[in-house]
Order: sequence, then structure tokens, then C-alpha cells
Amino acid sequence: MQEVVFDLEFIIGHYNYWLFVILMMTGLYITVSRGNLIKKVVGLNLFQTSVFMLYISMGKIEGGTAPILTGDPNTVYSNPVPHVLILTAIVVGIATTALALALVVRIREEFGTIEEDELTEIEEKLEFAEQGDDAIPVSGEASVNKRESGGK
Amino acid sequence: MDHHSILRVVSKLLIPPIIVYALYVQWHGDYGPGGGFQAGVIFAVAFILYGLVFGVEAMTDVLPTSFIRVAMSLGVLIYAGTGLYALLAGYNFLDYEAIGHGGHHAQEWGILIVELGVGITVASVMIGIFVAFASRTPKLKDEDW
Amino acid sequence: MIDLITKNLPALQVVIPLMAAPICAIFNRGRLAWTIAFIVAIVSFAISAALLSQTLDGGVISYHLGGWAPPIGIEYRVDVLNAFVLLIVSGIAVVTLPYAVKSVAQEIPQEKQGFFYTALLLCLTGLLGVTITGDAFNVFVFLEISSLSTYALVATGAERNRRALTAAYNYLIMGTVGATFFVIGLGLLYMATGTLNMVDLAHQITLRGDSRMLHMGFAFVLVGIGLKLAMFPLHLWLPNAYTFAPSAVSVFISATSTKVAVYVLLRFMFGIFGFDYAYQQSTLQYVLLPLALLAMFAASLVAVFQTDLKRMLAYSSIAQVGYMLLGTAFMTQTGVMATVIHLFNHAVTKATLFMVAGAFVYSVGSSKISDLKGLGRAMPWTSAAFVVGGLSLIGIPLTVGFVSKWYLVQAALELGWWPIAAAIVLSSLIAVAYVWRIVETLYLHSPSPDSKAKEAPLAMIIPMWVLAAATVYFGTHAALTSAAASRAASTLISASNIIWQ
Amino acid sequence: MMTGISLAAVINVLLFTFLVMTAIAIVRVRHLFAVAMLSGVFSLLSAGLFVALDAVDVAFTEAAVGAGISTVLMLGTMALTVTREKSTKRSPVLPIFVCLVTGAALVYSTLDMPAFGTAQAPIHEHVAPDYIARTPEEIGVPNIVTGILASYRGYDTLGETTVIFTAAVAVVLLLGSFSRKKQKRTGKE
Amino acid sequence: MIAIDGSTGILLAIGIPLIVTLFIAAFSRMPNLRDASSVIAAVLTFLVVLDLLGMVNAGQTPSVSLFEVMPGLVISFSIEPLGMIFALVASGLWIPAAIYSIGYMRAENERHLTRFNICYALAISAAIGIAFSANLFTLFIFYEVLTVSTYPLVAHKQTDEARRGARTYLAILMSTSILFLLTAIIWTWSATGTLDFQPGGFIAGHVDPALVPVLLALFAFGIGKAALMPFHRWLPSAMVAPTPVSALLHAVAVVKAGVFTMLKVGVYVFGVDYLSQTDASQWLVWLASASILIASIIALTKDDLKARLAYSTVSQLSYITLGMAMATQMGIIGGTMHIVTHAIGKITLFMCAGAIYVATHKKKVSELDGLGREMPFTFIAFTIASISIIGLPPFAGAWSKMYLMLGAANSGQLALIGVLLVSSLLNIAYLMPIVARGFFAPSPVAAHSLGAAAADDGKRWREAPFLCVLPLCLTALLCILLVFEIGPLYEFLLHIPILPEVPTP
Repeated sequence: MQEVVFDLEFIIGHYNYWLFVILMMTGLYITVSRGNLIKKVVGLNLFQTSVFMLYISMGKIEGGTAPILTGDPNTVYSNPVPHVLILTAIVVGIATTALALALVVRIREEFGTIEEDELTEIEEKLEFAEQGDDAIPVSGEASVNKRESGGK
Repeated sequence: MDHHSILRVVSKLLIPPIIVYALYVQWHGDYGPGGGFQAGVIFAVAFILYGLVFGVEAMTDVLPTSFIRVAMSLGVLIYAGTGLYALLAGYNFLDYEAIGHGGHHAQEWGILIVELGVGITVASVMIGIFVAFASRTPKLKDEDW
Repeated sequence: MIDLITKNLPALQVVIPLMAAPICAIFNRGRLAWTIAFIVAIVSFAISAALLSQTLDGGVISYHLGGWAPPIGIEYRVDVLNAFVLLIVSGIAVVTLPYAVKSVAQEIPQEKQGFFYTALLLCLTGLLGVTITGDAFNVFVFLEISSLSTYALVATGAERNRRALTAAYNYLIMGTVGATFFVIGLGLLYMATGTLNMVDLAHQITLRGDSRMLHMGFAFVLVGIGLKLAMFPLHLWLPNAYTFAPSAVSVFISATSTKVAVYVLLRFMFGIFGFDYAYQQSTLQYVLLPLALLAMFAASLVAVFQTDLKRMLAYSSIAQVGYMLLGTAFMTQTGVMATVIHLFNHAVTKATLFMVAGAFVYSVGSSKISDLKGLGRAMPWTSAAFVVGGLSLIGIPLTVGFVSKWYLVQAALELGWWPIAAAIVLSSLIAVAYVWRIVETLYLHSPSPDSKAKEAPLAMIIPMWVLAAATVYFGTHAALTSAAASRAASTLISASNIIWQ
Repeated sequence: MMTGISLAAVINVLLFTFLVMTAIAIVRVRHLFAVAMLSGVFSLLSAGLFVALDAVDVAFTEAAVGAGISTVLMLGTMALTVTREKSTKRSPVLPIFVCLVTGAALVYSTLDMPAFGTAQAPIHEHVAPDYIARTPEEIGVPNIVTGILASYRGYDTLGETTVIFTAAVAVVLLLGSFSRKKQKRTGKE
Repeated sequence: MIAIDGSTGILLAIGIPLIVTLFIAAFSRMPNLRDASSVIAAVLTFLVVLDLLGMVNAGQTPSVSLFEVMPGLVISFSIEPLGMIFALVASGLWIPAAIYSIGYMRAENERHLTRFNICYALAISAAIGIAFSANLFTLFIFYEVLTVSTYPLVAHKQTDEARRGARTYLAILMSTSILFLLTAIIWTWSATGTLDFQPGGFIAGHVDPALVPVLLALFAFGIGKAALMPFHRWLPSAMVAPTPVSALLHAVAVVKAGVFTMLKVGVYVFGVDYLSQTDASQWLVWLASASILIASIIALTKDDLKARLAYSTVSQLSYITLGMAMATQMGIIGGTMHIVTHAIGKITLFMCAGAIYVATHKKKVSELDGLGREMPFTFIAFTIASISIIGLPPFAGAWSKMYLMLGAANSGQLALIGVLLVSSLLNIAYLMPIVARGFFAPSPVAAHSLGAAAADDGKRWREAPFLCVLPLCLTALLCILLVFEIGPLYEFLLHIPILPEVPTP
């Protein structure tokens, strides 16, 4: 492990990475802290995109060009491997997003809300109903509300 | 939807160039940026635009869902089938050397074929996902936006 | 032709299910899709058996996809360890599919069954792909195939209980965060070494030596995989996902996906890292070991208080993952062997038990424990299978659970870690509590008078008993599995650069 | 050479400022329509950054996917659900803690990273040069990324195609079959 | 008799009770056939065991190995004198127990008799498996099988009380066996690399002498079936079971399997000689003594007849543990002999308690006034068995206690003789009042009884059904007859090895 010296050169060479970290953590924060299911997905996208940036920035070579052959033997090309990996990762990302959003649509249909707090509340009620021996099948927002008012 | 007539005209004008561009990106991927994935997305965008403006039903009349289903499967099969062809020809899986005369020629053809598979799958999957979402009855009115 | 097949076995292992999936989707017919899936599962099983027999003597099969030699190209690398895991995954698929016919017919609407089996095949593809590959990034791609299809499969449980949707959503969020952590870890590794091939990674790591990137890469991979395998504080997605998934899905994923994740962890920890013994040892012993112990106790205790059989089994799975991690944390030949053998043993046991739970759901319409009263009489075969699986979960001799426990305790004693050995046996006592609650409910209560429960159909009973019989057979003839596990452990160890204790 | 560095630095800093602003806006804005748009903006900005980093293919894809498809999907989802986010009662302490720990770990790992843009990093010395050198000889396509993507690491791309296919299968399983006639609420009674 | 060789004999002895479970299941709708098959199996098993005894007496060591469970861990059986005695007790007493079960369970109109009979047979099979085990691993397996198979028997009545009792039963037996016994076994395995029983033990030299008492403690507490205090609670709580089950637990299989394992571990794992050299079992001597006295005192306080007998068992079992812990040859012989005498005595007592319950539905000692005159066979048998348990000559129990005292004298611990004497006095104190009440106390006035309708001819109670009374008379007779077999038994037990087989040159 090398000794880290915080001189200006080091900071110029590394601040990019730190900025990516900030973006990443913003995304992660949205995912973990927000209660709205769509917002969580947005956060996840942000998180992943920032990771992609980190990858791509590794591949950059100062003075290099895009890795498309020019025919000139003196050309310096940036590293193409991270690009390939990230292309794949982007595709995986959109696939996940599509699936997540489809789930959000279904959750809204079945529970009437896409806020995590309200969902937890409904689920706790369901759990309670399931535990009782004479569980009444509860379905949709309406019946949950009915139980709520009936419980008072 | 009468108040959207400008939108309808503009999109009708836009869709053909988008498709042409998609095809360009598909075949030009070897030389510049682009390839099956990007082309597939652009191709899908043309149809999604059509679906957004003219309704999903109009779109699925042009592109039946059963066709989408077969197409998205076919794309994967084209890709994997290329690999399997190489395997059956006595090479390793996905070794393009098995195609044509070998060398650059084989690689170029191989890439072309698999990119086509990617393009078909991506385009049909994107359209399919759009259809799946759009087929659900929207609960919002225009003024809610 | 035969020659062609034997030469390409590693590729075929993954490609056959991969290609079968779109074929199922084209036809989109439930019955046909099932038939294709079942045939594919059998073929996969045969291939993995062949691979295991080829590698059992310690050999390594390297297959270059696209004909490109690693590290330029992607390599499939089969040794006895992943051949063993492949066998578990495909074997479970073979028994799950016949079981699925009836329960899927009941739980999934007809028009969705074609895609359901497509998703199941994709899940199988993903798990096999993760296991067989020798390329770190390829692990991620196939992990996502299996994860995405699993999310969807769990969500199909919404036909029975809508809570499957939120379960799937939470699983998706945590799974994706895990996958992203894994990608970050890979990125750091790649940055430090410039390669993605596992063997080359290990080589480059020794060549280039220690760095903070490697340390953190290790940490991020650990957390990412930890999320996928439901390592203790990262397990929150698992109970609901297993509880609300359709029965057949619970059976399949409970027996395979966490096992594959544990395998990946083993591979990364011992096959790739191993650059810095002290760092690795401290991570394992001060992070993984306490977490494993915590999982064994906390999750087992939570399991005792569950009111639903499937959820109880889910918590028990978390506890059992604790056992596997514990074996890993020992960092000894016996410890790793205990982990590997427990992969198999727990897969067989848990699949039996989830099949039992599914049979109850099929016949009674519920897996609530209070609805199972007195079913020992009405459903004798299902209930007896539960007893067999339950005894194995506790670790009673003549069942596979005992074999795992034996090696685990032995590994602890070899190191002289007395308290850990005590903890292992103590935590298995908690299993007595939750297993026996069910046994008592099944056999020592009078059935409710209006219960019309009948024994589950043969299509469910037979796979269930195949697994129950395997639980007993491999519990009494553990030489087979322990030889494979022992060989796998020593292969892993000899391939790593760690100085072993 | 010096001007190159500074120009890249300037572009980077500008893009970063916008990216961070967009990210913070996403955290704070509650109107989901705006959030979806901002997320599209974020993708476009990152695509710009990718171009600056020589990753033209990635930029192209990110623009098409992030700013295009995912925005459409988000809007579609909102049309089917809600457009405003409600405030959550949960304490932000744990999320902040998780993010800080993760961020600290990442920053710690960057300390050993080769400086941005240096050609002496391990990743530029091992394997990658082989790709650049061998692509013209073995593959014969000018776009090295395509060469790696579709040939050297073509198997990953097969996996990627399968992932996309899986997503479609999953969405269809969740949202019902494609055909509209069968569209019925399949909710539990 | 058909000539069989040793290995077939062993497999038959374990296998007959196993196979008969199939018949029982098949005859579940034909009660007579079902119950008869139990009795026939019992007789057959006993005959096979007798045959094996003949072989052992002829100097053979019948043995058989089945299969390897894990590398190095084989399921195998081999007969030595100690195991032979236990197998004889278990299979021999199964005959009266099986007959008695028929009488009792039918008189009580119990349900689920198929399950009852199957589990009973499984328990016997497991007990014989334990007796013949050639290594700790095999023994442990059958030990656990015994626990699991007796659990449904304890919970047989399916009432809340029965379930609770059964839960305690299972919890204690299973947790001690997994927590301590299994740990001890794995420790032994990792220290010595073997689990095979060897004459004179195989621990010596492999385990740090300072840790030997710890290992012994793991074994002693791990063998929960020996009901050593403080892990004895399961025995009284198992009293909720029907009486034939109590007989099985206390006399035939379960507790005897426990103390047998204790002796076996002492003789064949540690080695008597090694134990006496290292004094590793000294603490166990005192614990067992305390167990004897405390349990006897608790027995005194119990008014419930079965509970009193249960605590009596706890106390008597510790005699056997004590015999092992003394680490002398006489102690081992006395302990083994006590397995036999206590089994016969206790099964009689329990069958009497059950007969009384069947005839009168009385459970408490204080309710037994005058019953002896109305149920003479039952009470005479009870008296004989009590005297045998107390250890008064001339009945069999006297001899085992005598050898135990000799053992105490040999080991130089005279205090132990005092313990044994005091406990005998306590035995008298808790057993004799029952006899006295039965025969001498005046019958309660008819008006005090709720079931007063039958008071016409002055004889309000009758003996229990024939199938209940017959077995208890038989075992009582055995208490007397055994006196004449003490000599040969002693000769036989002298073969139990005390020293390692290969003496150091």
C-alpha cells in the first residue's frame, strides 16, 4: 500500500473520483431514505449511473481519443474495456428499472398507494388479520379502510 | 384528441426518419458509435411515439403483440443460435471463425448477425414493455399533469 | 456428435436452458413450456453430472467462449467445487418441475403459465451461468438474469396473496443495491489489476500486491453478495419473498439462489482474493463470524415465533446461511468443506420442507400453522416428509443435517474454538423448538371438524419423497457428498494464495 | 497537452456542477413529473460527461436509455399511479449513516487509485492494450468497443440480451399478457 | 431353534421390532391381529436375544457392520457382556409389557393404538440397537431414535397436559443429547480419531488429564436419559403418559438405555482403570450420591403414586451412575446388576399402579386405603417388588445393592456405604406406606365415595382385567426367581473388562 500524500497534484488527479462518490451516495440516499416507490427507483438509477461514470473515468487516458480506430499508428486510445462493461450494465439497469416500475404499477393497483409508510401500515393490518384464526380476506383500499373504522 | 392534431402531423413526419436512423445505427455500429442495442432503442422509440400519439391499439394493429412476443424471443435465438452454429461446426460456442471463410470476413458477419439479434430483441422488448404499461387504463386526466 | 457434445459440455450447460427460454416464450403454452423446461432440466442435470465426474479427480475444465483465450475472452472454468454446485442447482430443478405442475396449475392463471416457466428457465440459466463462469463480470450478468427472473417469479405469488408484490419490490431494491455494490467491487478490482478473469485476477493480485482498492473491492463484493445471500443484517428481503412466492418458486429459490451466492462468495474470497492473509482473516473473523453467529441465533429465535410455516422456514434459511458463513469464516479445510457440504445438505432439506409447505397450501389453502392442526392423519405422506426434513434441520443423525453439523463442529474444535462449537449445537437446539411446534400441530392436535383436507396429489408427493429420501440417503451415506466437498475445499485452497492454517 | 488537461477539467467541473445540482433537486422535489424530467436531465448530462471521457458508445446508449426509454416508462408509471410524493415519517439517520460509511469506504479506496487520466494505471497496461492491438488484426472492425462487445466478450452480450428478454418476460408476467382484450384486473378477491 | 449366526442374530434382534411395525400398520383395522403381532414379535425378539446369549456364553463375539455414514463413522454392532444384559432386559420385559399394554389400553379405551404399538416397537428396536452398538456413533444414533420414537408415546393422550409433558420430555432429552453428548462425541472423535468401544477405554493419552473430568461431565450430563440431577425433570413430566409407556420409560428401555450408556462410556470409552487412576469421576460420585438422596426425599413428598415412583426411579438410576463413578469392578458389576433388578422391580410397580388406576381410577397414595384386600394379586406383587427395590433379602434387589456396597468398600469410600444405607431407609419410607395402606388401613366409608353405588356386597372394587394382572404377577415372580440366577449373573458380569486388553509389557 502506497503512502498517500495530499498535495495539489494528488487532489487534481483524484477529485473526479470523489465527485462521483458524492453523486453515488446521493443516489443511494434517495433509494434508502425515500418512501415513495417511484422515487426509490429514480434513486437507484442515479446510483447506478454514477457508478458507470466511475467506471468510464477509469478508462480515460489523458490525450486519448474514443476507441475507434483512426488508422494513425500514433493515436492513443482510451481504454475500451470499461465502455463495454458499462454498455452491458446500462442494459441491465434499464431492465431492472422496467421491472421495478411494473411492480410499482401493480402495487398501486392492489394496495391503492405507492408510499412505503402506508404500505407498511396496510401490511401490518394484513398480518394481524392473517394471524387471527378467522381471518377475513382483505382486499384493496376500501376493505382496509373498513377494517380501520370498524376497529375503533 | 382533436387538439393534438399538430402533434399527430409532426409525429407522422418524424417516424420514418427515426426508423431510417435506427437502421443506420444498426449497420454502422462496426464503424462508429452504435450497434444493435442503440438501434433497437431508437427503433422502439419510433413505435412508442406512434403509440403515444395514436393510442396503443393503433400501434398494436400495426405490430400485433404476438409478433412482438415472437420477435423478442427470436432475437435471443438468433444470437445464441449463431453460437450454437459455431459449436455444431466443431468450433467453440460463439466462435465466429465457423462462419463463411473465417478471418475478418467471419468476424464481420458474426458481429453483424449477433448485433441483428440484439437489435431485434431490444426493439421488440422495449415496444413490448411500453405496450404492457400503456395497456393499463390510466387513472389520471390530462389536467392532472 | 458425441465428441462434439463432450467437448462443449460447459457451454451447453448454460446455453441449453438459455435457448429453451425464448422457445417457451414463442409458443407461450403452459403445458408445452413445462415439458420443455422439464426436459431441459434433465439434460442440465445429466451435463452437470458428467462435469462433476470429469472434475472429481481434481481436474479443471477450461472452456473458451468464442474461441478467445482468457483473459481476452470469457472463460468457463469448471472444477469440482462449481461442478458440485451445478449439480445441486440442476438437480433441484429436476425435482421441482414435476412438483410444480399441480401447484402452478392452482396458483398461476392458465394464460400466464407459459411465461412462468420461461422465467423459471431463465432463473435456472442465470444460476448455472453464475456458477460455471470463470469471468468476474460474467458473474454479474448472469446474476442479474437470475435475479430479475426471481423478482418476477416471486411477484407471481400475488395471485394468491398481494403481499407478494411488495415482497418482490423490496427484494428488487435490495437485490439491485447488492448488485450495484458488487459492480463497484468489481470496478475496484478491475482498476487495481486490469483484468476480469478470475484466475488472472488472482495472479495479478499477487503480482501487484496490496492496495486500498483491493481491500475495498473485497468489502464491496462481500456486501453485494451478502445482500444476495441474505447475510444476517442484509436479509430483510428474504422472509417475505419466500413466504409469498408461489410454492414451486419458494422450493426452487430457497434451495438454489442463496447456495449459488454462497458459492460466489467462496470463489471470490478464496479463489480471487488471498493477497493479504491478515486483512482477510480479520475481515472474516471479526465481521463474518459474528454476523454468522448472530444469524444462527437471531433468525432461529425469530423463526420460533412465526405463525406461518413458510415464513418460519424462511427465517430458518437465514439461520442456515449463518452456518455456511461460519464454515467459511473458519478459513480451514474442514470449515470450507463443512460449508460446501452444507450447501448440498441444506438445499435438499429446505427443498423438502418447502415442498411440504406447498402441499399444505395446495390442500388446505394456507400455510398458517394454526390451519395445520391434525393434518398428520389426513395428509400422512406430506406430514411424514416434514418430520424427515425437520429432523434434518435440527441435525438428528441419519439425516444430512447431522452430517453438516458434524463437520462444522469438528472444524470449530480443530481450531480449539470451544465457544463456537457450543454455539453451533446450541443454535440447532432452537431448531428443535420451531420444528417441534409444527410436528406437534400436525400430529397431536385434533383436526378442525370442517376440515376436508386430502393428501396432496402424487405429482407433489413423489418429488417431495425423492428429496426426503435423499435427505436420509445422503445422511447415511455421506461418503459421496463429503468426498466431493472435501475435494472441492482442497481445490479451492490449493488454487488460492493464502497460507492456510 | 496542458490546454487539453485544463479544457477537460473545465468541462468536467461544469458538468459536475450541473449533475450535483440535478441530484440534489431530485432529492428535494416532490412532484414526480419533475423528478422524472430531472432524472432524464441527469442522464443527458452524464451522457455529455461520457463523451468528454471518450466513451461515445456509452454516451449514445445512456442518452437513448436514460433520457428516452426510462423517462417514458416513468411517465407511464405515473399515469397509472400518482404524481406527488408524500413526506415520509421515517428518520433519515440510518440512511445517512449508511451513505456516509459507504462513501467513506469508496473515498478510502480512491486514495490508492492512479491519478485520473494517467496512462500508467494497471488497467491500461494489462489486457486492454491487447484488445487495441488485436482488434484490427483479428476482428477487422474500426470500432474497438464493438469488437470487444460482440466478439471478444460476445458472451457477455448474449447474457445482456437475455437480461433484456428476461425483463420483458417479467413485465408481461406482472402486467398481464400483451393483448388488450385479456386485460382484466387480476387482483385477489 | 433355527441355527443363526451372530451377525444375523444381531440384525434380527434389531430388525424384528422394526419389521413388526409394518404388520402393525397393516393390521391397523384389525385390533386383535395388531396387538397379537406385538406380543409375537416380543417373544421372537427375546428368543433371538437368548440365542445370542448362548453364543456369547460360548465365547464368541457376534458383530456386524452395516454401512459407513461418513468417512470413518460406521454403523456397526458388536456384543459384549454389558450390552447383552441390557438387551436381555429390554427384550425380555417387552413380553409382559406388550401383554399389559393390551389389557390397559383396551380397558382405558385409548385411541390411536396403531401409532402406540408402532412407536413402542420402534423404541424396543432402538434400545436393542443401543445395547449392541459397537461405537459411540451408532449408539448416539439409536439413542436419538429412542428419544424421537418415545415422544409420541408420552404425548399419547393429546391433551394440553400431555403435550406439555411431552414437550419437556423432548426438550430435555434432546437438548442434553445434542448439546453435551454430541459435543463429547465429536470431541472424542477429534481427539482420538476413533469412536469404537474398546475394552479398557481409549481416551487415555489422547485427552489432557485435566480435561478428562470435563469430558466425563459432557457425557454424564449428555446422557439425559440417565436422569442425573439436575437434568431429571423430564422423568416426572413424562408421567402424563399411559402406564404401559411409563413402564417402557422406567423399566424396559429409556432410562435403562441412559444408565447403560453411562456404564458403557465408563467401561469402554474411559476405562474403569483409567478413571480410578485419574480420579476423574470423583465429582460424579458425589453428584450421584446427592441425586440418590434428594430424589428419595422428593419421592416422600409426592402423593401421586406415579410421581412417587418416578422420583424413586431418579434415585435408583443414580445408584447405577454411582456404580460407574466408583470406578471399581464391583461397582460396575453392582451397577449392571441393578439395571436388571431395578428394571424388574420397577416394571412391576408401574404395572401395579396402572392396574389400580384401571380398576379404580385412583392415582393418589392417600386414596389407596384398604384396596389391598380387594385387589390382592396386585398388592402382593406390589409388595414383593417394593421389597426388591428397597433391597431387603431375599429378593433380587438386595444383591445388586450388596455389590454396590462392596464396590464402595473397595474404592475406600466408606461414606458411600452410608449413603446407600440411608437411601434404603428412605426407600422403605416412601414405598412401605403404600403397602401398609393397602392392606391394613380401613376402607373409607361408602358414603365418602362418589361412586358409592357398588357398595352392596361390601366388595366395591375388583381386580383389573386379566391381561393387566397376569404380567405383573409374572414379573413379581421374576423378582423372586432371579435370586437363584444371581450367581451365574455375577459370573457373567465378571467378563466386563476393567483393564485394557493389551497389557503394557
